[in-house]
Amino acid sequence: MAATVNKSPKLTMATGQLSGERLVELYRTMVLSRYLDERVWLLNRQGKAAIAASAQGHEAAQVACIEATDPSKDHYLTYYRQFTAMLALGTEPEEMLRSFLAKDGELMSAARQFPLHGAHPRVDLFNFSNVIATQLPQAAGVALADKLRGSDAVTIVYFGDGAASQGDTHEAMNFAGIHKLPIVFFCENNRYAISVPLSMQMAVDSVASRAVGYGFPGVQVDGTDVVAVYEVTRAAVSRARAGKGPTLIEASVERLLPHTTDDDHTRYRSAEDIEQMSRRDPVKITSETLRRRGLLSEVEDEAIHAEAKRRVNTATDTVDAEPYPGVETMFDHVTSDSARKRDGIS
Amino acid sequence: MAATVNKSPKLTMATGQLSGERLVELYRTMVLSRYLDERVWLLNRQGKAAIAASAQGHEAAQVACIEATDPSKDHYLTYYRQFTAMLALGTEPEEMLRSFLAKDGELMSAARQFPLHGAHPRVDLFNFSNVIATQLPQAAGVALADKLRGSDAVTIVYFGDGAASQGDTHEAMNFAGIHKLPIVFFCENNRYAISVPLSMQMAVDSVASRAVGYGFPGVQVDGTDVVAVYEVTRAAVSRARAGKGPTLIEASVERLLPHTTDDDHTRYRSAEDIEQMSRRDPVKITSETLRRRGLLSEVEDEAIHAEAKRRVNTATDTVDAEPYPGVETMFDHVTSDSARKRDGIS
Amino acid sequence: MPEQTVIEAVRDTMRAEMRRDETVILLGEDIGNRGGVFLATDGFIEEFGADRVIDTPLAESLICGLALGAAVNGMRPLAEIQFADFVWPAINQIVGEAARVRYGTNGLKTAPLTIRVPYGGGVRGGLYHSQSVEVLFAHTPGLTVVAPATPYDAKGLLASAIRSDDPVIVLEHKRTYRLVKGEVPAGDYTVPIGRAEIKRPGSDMTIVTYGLMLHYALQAAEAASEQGFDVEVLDLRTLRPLDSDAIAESVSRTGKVLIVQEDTPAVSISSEVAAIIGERCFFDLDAPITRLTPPEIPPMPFSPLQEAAFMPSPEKILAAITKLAEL
Amino acid sequence: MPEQTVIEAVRDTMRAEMRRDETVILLGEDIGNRGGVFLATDGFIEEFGADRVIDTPLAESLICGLALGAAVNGMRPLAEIQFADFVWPAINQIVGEAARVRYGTNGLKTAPLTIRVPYGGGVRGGLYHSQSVEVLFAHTPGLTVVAPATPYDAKGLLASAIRSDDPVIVLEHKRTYRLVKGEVPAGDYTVPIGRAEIKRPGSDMTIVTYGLMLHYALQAAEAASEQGFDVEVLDLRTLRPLDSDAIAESVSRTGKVLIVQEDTPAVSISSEVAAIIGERCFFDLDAPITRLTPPEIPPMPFSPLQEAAFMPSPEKILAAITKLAEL
Ligand SMILES: Cc1ncc(C[n+]2csc(CCOP(=O)(O)OP(=O)(O)O)c2C)c(N)n1
Ligand SMILES: Cc1ncc(C[n+]2csc(CCOP(=O)(O)OP(=O)(O)O)c2C)c(N)n1
Ligand SMILES: [Mg+2]
Ligand SMILES: [Mg+2]
Repeated sequence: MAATVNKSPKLTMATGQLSGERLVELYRTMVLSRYLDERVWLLNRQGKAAIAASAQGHEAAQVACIEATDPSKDHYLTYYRQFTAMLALGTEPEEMLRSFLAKDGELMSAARQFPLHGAHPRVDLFNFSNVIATQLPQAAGVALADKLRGSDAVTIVYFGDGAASQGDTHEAMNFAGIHKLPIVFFCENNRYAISVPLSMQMAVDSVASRAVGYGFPGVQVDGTDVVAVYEVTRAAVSRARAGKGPTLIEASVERLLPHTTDDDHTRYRSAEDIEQMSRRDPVKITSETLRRRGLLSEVEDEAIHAEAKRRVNTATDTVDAEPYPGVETMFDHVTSDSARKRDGIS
Repeated sequence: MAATVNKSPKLTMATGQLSGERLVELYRTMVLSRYLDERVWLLNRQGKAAIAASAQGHEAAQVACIEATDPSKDHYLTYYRQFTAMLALGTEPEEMLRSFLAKDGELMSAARQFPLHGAHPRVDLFNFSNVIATQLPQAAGVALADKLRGSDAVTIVYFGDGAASQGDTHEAMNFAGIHKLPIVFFCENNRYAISVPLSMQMAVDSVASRAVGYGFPGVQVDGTDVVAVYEVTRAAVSRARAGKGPTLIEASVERLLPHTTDDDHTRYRSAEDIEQMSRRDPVKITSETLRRRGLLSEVEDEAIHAEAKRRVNTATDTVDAEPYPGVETMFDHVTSDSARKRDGIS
Repeated sequence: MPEQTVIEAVRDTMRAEMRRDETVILLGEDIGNRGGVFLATDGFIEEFGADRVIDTPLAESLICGLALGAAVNGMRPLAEIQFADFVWPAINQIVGEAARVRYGTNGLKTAPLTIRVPYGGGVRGGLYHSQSVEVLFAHTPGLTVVAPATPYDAKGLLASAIRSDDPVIVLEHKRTYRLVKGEVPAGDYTVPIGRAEIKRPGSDMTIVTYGLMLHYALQAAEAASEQGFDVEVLDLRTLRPLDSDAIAESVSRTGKVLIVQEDTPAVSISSEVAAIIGERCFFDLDAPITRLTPPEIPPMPFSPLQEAAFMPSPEKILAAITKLAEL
Repeated sequence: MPEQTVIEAVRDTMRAEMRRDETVILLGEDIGNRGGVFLATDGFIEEFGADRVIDTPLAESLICGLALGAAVNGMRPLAEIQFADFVWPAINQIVGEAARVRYGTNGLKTAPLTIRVPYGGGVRGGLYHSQSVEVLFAHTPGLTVVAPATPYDAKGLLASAIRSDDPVIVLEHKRTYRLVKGEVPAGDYTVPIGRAEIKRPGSDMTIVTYGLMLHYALQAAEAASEQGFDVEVLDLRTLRPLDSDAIAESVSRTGKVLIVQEDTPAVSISSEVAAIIGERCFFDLDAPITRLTPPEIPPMPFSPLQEAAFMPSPEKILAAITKLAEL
């Protein structure tokens, strides 16, 4: 099979198969994500959220990718930066905050794990660990199971440019290629792995070029362009659902904030670099494009912002007041046999 | 940098930079290798050699590769199938047999390890373990050290088509590309990893195609063609020595025997497949070509065979009579601090 | 009852479980047409097809990651690591990931996968085909680790492992595969995970052991009985969770213990057994806790005399019994 | 003498060793312009250049494999694993390869590399930024494992590690980095590998511990002294090889032992310490061997109350002291 690296054909925004209404909906999620994300950062500064990784700059890529999938059956293996994807899949702001504040009733792991790690109770989204790239072989296994049982579900696995260097990434793509698995490898390339720039991560400037060695297509796409990302993902998902095998999508995005709340990117990014990447803010770009295309008025845009702000405030008030999980449940679910708990002296 | 996969331009034998004399010398080593290899297999069947992996079918690729390097300074990270390379680097038949028979004075590991594992005392050749692909990151480290100290030594690292699937292989090539390390990745692709055929190992038909994703050249070459292998290796070694970075060479060879003495390849190779691969015996091919080109007479060829047989017989007699290592030395070299031995009750 | 070798019991059990439950799929290197390097899956690809008997690429992290992914998506994968020595690349997927899926999702996901790991020495395997790899697995909360030593236990524990909703590591000693024969009921049964078994009752001292060493211990105990020492032999069978009740009961009763293992001693199963005894049997012990293990060198030299010197043997165990009896 | 935190001692020691020996090179993620996530290499790339302070791709097996390759080719690489939780992908290169280079080549090659591994919990790190990873390393012949708890030992043991001709794992407890201050001589010194140290002498019982727990044990011992119990605190400092003489000497003298560790108990350092005591101190023990550890759950929950319940604390240690004193 010919494997090619294509620059995404459309880098300008066109409505394509997405209705104007859906586009505005996606934008609404992006704005909500942005406000909530900012709030989480603030809660960290207030000492309430122990750590956070932000999706600021990745919002367009994430909403567009989810939009091209079918949450009723598809599988999502995320990593820590899938903040916007979580919202796009219907996670409530309260649920998100509970995760960051490690409060009782936390959605994905009962607050045993870092925010947004664990498994989602309503869609098949999971993120078992902080350990970079482990999700890729797992995703291949998920897709293999679907293939064996003849399901037409598709597995979407997310990872960063840094994750592309791990052996697990190679092993997973190689296997997916051999077995033509129904899987989409979705790389959010923000050109940094914490402080390590892409040029120190790989000698090529495209993660997608790796697909050549695995016998399936690799596509680069502008990750600030909702429609472009939607289109390449839709094509990849259809391909996978039709049994034609994997696609590697590389969405070029910006990491607008430092790596996490523990990081200070001025230590390693030049002022110029920071200035330049700020111009690729997908929320702004999407707003401008929607307005330019007459899909969104200034008033509507303001209403979207106001609504997002309101939801974030309400959620903050609710969750801030909630208790932490007590200690009695910490022994649950170590193994299926609860008798296998062995109490320490603690 | 443009990374290309080239089919080796010359698949027919031409003397190129190799003198006729050297060609005959390489052939002499191949013949010696073949006889010794057969002998080892026999010694296994006699219960004297616990296990052996054969280089039969890989001889041309191995002698030609070594010929293109400088044993006085280059580094060789081998795997278990580098039988011919060992001879090409001056290892004596007695030393080889001592390794297979695990006799006292064994060259590379004092018979602690499987045959031909450990380190060579006279050239910088080593093979620390049986664990597939671990040598690739190590080789990158060796090459990194040379680069940092400004040495012009080149590192040659050998691996099979199966090894190409390991994460370590990816990680090593990626790093070598980023740092333009003086290294040659030499893949002996015999289309099988024990019983697993290439089509189950990768979705592409060329390991060399992977180089595209690492930013350096990948070259396929007919591994039964001494001159062709010599030429691509010489080019890769010069490139590395000149500081221009890595090359991935993929030599197409045949594994004429089962994987090891423990294997029976009729379980998984068709009679047709076995018949076809036998026609690519590099010893026969080289002999025919040398004769056709007038570089070798029938009498000379017979003398080479007779001499090889004689050396192998002498070596067998010598080593067969030697003792196994005693137990007193088994505690040596666990760490640098010999006081850290802790005796068990044994 | 029919007699089988360990490898026959393993093969029959896998076949039976695959017939019983079609979500059981096999993943590993050379398990297809080759039938596995130990022929554990001989004939499987013919019966179950290449969909359920998957020859993977040469990549152990992949094998275990795939198994984990398939497990959380409705399958019961049974992975084979060709030799225990090659399990290290997969540690991240096993210890870091699979072990914590249930805990880290508060039970939203489970990982019912089994990993068969042929291990152990005395087979002229040298440094990279002889290793014992139990330590880290036995340490890790969330994992289950079994190490059957007899054909009967191999069948019963493998069936329990495959049917378990947790990730289970099955350590099969390579040397027992063809060496050890025993009676194996033809019908379906399981051996419970987490239960040690007294393989030979005795009153003068307890040998705690597992794997190949069980057989050497039984031989030594037999020889000791001729010298008048009545040695109990406790087979751990499961290494996580250890059956500390059985250990404490036996050692408290006999008053003396010799822990025998093939693995090197520092921070090992023998250490934990000793700790359990030190915590629970203190007032009943008549002698120091003793261990018989190989020396602290990398397991294990390829050359034959050194390999023999490395491995515990019935003779070495007998000598240790005699010494302990006199304390 | 100047006071320093642990992280300052680590940083100064690395800098001094790099100035002293130009074959010392650093490999790790974010160690360059970022200066390391804990700022252990803050300012290094400016002083030593990108040739000696190498920001690697995100690949731990690579990092350790590179370090090993450079080590056998004349360098003394000092690798950083960003968090211990991410060392699992590198196990094959460390435990499978580096540990056996000297043995497997009969001394023809040596692997003088050091791997710094920030580990441990109590930092709201959850399941993947809190782990203790010592068990497998401490089990493996050929490796050396140190776990300094004070700035003084951090400097002395790191210098010993870098200068050692063997692969050394340096376990630095993240929580001690900024929490623990102590006097550190400005000049060159080393702390010998393989020697435990009595950090507080006492006569009624011995606490054997290491890492962050040393400080909690010292606090508990202080509090216990007010209740009239004179507790000795032995800091293991090196986890492989364990200083069994020091353990046996102290426990034989005091007659009682409490082993305290942050890692979960099964098959752990505490197990081996217990085994050593059970073998060597039997006739001098006045009470069962006791251990204080977290429970057998995956280390460790992110939520604050559960994390606190998981970790041993000075209060829990004091309670265990009181209980043991009354036995
Ligand atoms: C195996 C492993 N090594 C190191 C880390 C520490 N770490 C966390 S995120 C990160 C960078 C990841 O970069 P990338 O994959 O590009 O994702 P991004 O954060 O840029 O979205 C690193 C090194 C980790 N989590 N896992
Ligand atoms: C990590 C690892 N997994 C599995 C094995 C068992 N094994 C030994 S050789 C081999 C096949 C290697 O095939 P390839 O790399 O093509 O080399 P070839 O033997 O064909 O030259 C396998 C699976 C191993 N040695 N190491
Ligand atoms: Mg990134
Ligand atoms: Mg091959």
